[in-house]
Amino acid sequence: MVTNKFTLRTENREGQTIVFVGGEFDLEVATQMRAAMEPLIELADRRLTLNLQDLKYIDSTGIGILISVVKARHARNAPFDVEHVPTHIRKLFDMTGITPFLAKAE
Amino acid sequence: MVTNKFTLRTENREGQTIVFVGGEFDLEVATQMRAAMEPLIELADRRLTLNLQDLKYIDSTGIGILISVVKARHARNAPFDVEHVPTHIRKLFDMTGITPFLAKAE
Amino acid sequence: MTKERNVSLTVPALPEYVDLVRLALYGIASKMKFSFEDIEDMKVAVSEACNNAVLHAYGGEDGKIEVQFLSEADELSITVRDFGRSFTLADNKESPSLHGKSIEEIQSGGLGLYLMQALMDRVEVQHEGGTKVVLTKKRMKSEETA
Amino acid sequence: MTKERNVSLTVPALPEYVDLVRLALYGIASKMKFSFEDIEDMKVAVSEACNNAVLHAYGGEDGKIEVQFLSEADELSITVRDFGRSFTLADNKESPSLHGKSIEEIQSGGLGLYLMQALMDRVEVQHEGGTKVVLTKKRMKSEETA
Ligand SMILES: Nc1ncnc2c1ncn2[C@@H]1O[C@H](COP(=O)(O)OP(=O)(O)O)[C@@H](O)[C@H]1O
Ligand SMILES: Nc1ncnc2c1ncn2[C@@H]1O[C@H](COP(=O)(O)OP(=O)(O)O)[C@@H](O)[C@H]1O
Repeated sequence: MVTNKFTLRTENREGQTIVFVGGEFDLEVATQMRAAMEPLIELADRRLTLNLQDLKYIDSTGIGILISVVKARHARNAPFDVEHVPTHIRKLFDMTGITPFLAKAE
Repeated sequence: MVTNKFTLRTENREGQTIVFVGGEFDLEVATQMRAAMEPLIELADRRLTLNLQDLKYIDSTGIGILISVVKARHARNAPFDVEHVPTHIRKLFDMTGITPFLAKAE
Repeated sequence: MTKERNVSLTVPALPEYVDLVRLALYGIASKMKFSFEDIEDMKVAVSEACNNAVLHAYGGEDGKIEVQFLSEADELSITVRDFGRSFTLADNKESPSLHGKSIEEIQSGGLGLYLMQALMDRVEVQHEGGTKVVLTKKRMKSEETA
Repeated sequence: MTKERNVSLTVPALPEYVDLVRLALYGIASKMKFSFEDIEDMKVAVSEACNNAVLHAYGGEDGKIEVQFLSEADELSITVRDFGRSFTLADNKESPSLHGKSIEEIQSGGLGLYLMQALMDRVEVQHEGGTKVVLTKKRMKSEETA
């Protein structure tokens, strides 16, 4: 039996911060996630990217946090995108309509 | 999330039948397991071996079935042993006292 | 006579208990041989209902969530109940989804009921000494042998 | 004021539902940061109690099993109840374990309560309109940071 514990890891690259979000991104970890994103949102001169390759679960709590990040980065005229979205997570993004706001120029 | 579905696979070698038992060996699968073992118990001229390397869970239901096999093979003067017992399963075998009846001449 | 296939689970209305509801749902839906995709859909819908009970029902006071899983031949019904304050949804509320909105218009929040409706085959909300959400998903014929 | 941390799960008394009880136990015990080994021990003990309710309580009739998980600071108590016929254990019954017995003497069956006792810190059996088994496991100090 394996549950999908939430994991969060940040990697700094040349001009870009990548946040790897894995496991279950739910109400239980919302506070932790908001706290981790807050300082990164302020770094307007760096590209901010969420890598979701290990994300197993998200619901409206997590999507709500993504929307806040989208808006905060937009207000700072700072780049934000999301990469490696698993298929069943992509479906939820499409359903809610958040997808175009997360687009990565590929 | 991953549960440990019961799996059962039989392999025939020169003079030996090996039954691979994996996942959760519990009350739910007792009937299936008894049915699978019944014909093999009768083959008294072949060594009968249970390979438990993929066994994740056993309780007194499973141990009870092992005891029946031990006794049935003994009554037929036929060899029976168990191999590759995971540590936490071995602990239950030791606790109940079944271990010496499952010994493999190694 | 058909045997009763009702499972019920009661947890504290706290964020860290919602994953127990998902675990139980996973166990029951796998047993019924729902597809991976349907199970993921149901997980989200049921969590949305539980999240609402955690966030809105009890106003910070202790409370509990009661979840009933009713397995029928070709569908699973999940009832999520709380015993907190009730609510009425504004009829004239604009759609909570983000479709066709600009980045200035979009807002976080309000997506819960929208997602439940999008992910399940049937959603009923009742108010009787709290909130009762009944979520139903049909199992495709093809899933039976999956 | 401490929040209530009581989880309860009711399932049909059928073999295929016992794994749901293990799933819930796994979720709760992991949350409490019990070690892998302790969780495996508890899984077996709780399943033994449930198996008994499935096999012995209802004599083939429909029935249910009610499991309550009570998490306290340093221990987990699991109560397994059925509402079937009760029983008395013969006092003079020989030990069900196989230790020191010959292959002719050993018998399958009767190991359930023995294992519960061996695997848990405390086992209480009560008879009140059925059977109620309370299984308690203490969490080691060292497990808190594990
Ligand atoms: N169980 C509940 N108890 C009380 N109020 C609720 C409950 N569920 C929903 N509501 C109310 O309905 C509103 C809409 O819910 P929902 O669509 O899930 O979005 P969100 O929870 O993000 O606001 C909530 O903001 C809340 O006011
Ligand atoms: N929940 C129960 N309801 C009725 N009888 C029970 C229950 N639990 C145990 N018993 C009785 O106690 C006996 C001993 O139980 P146990 O030690 O678990 O071994 P086993 O179940 O293998 O016989 C059972 O055989 C049964 O007669």
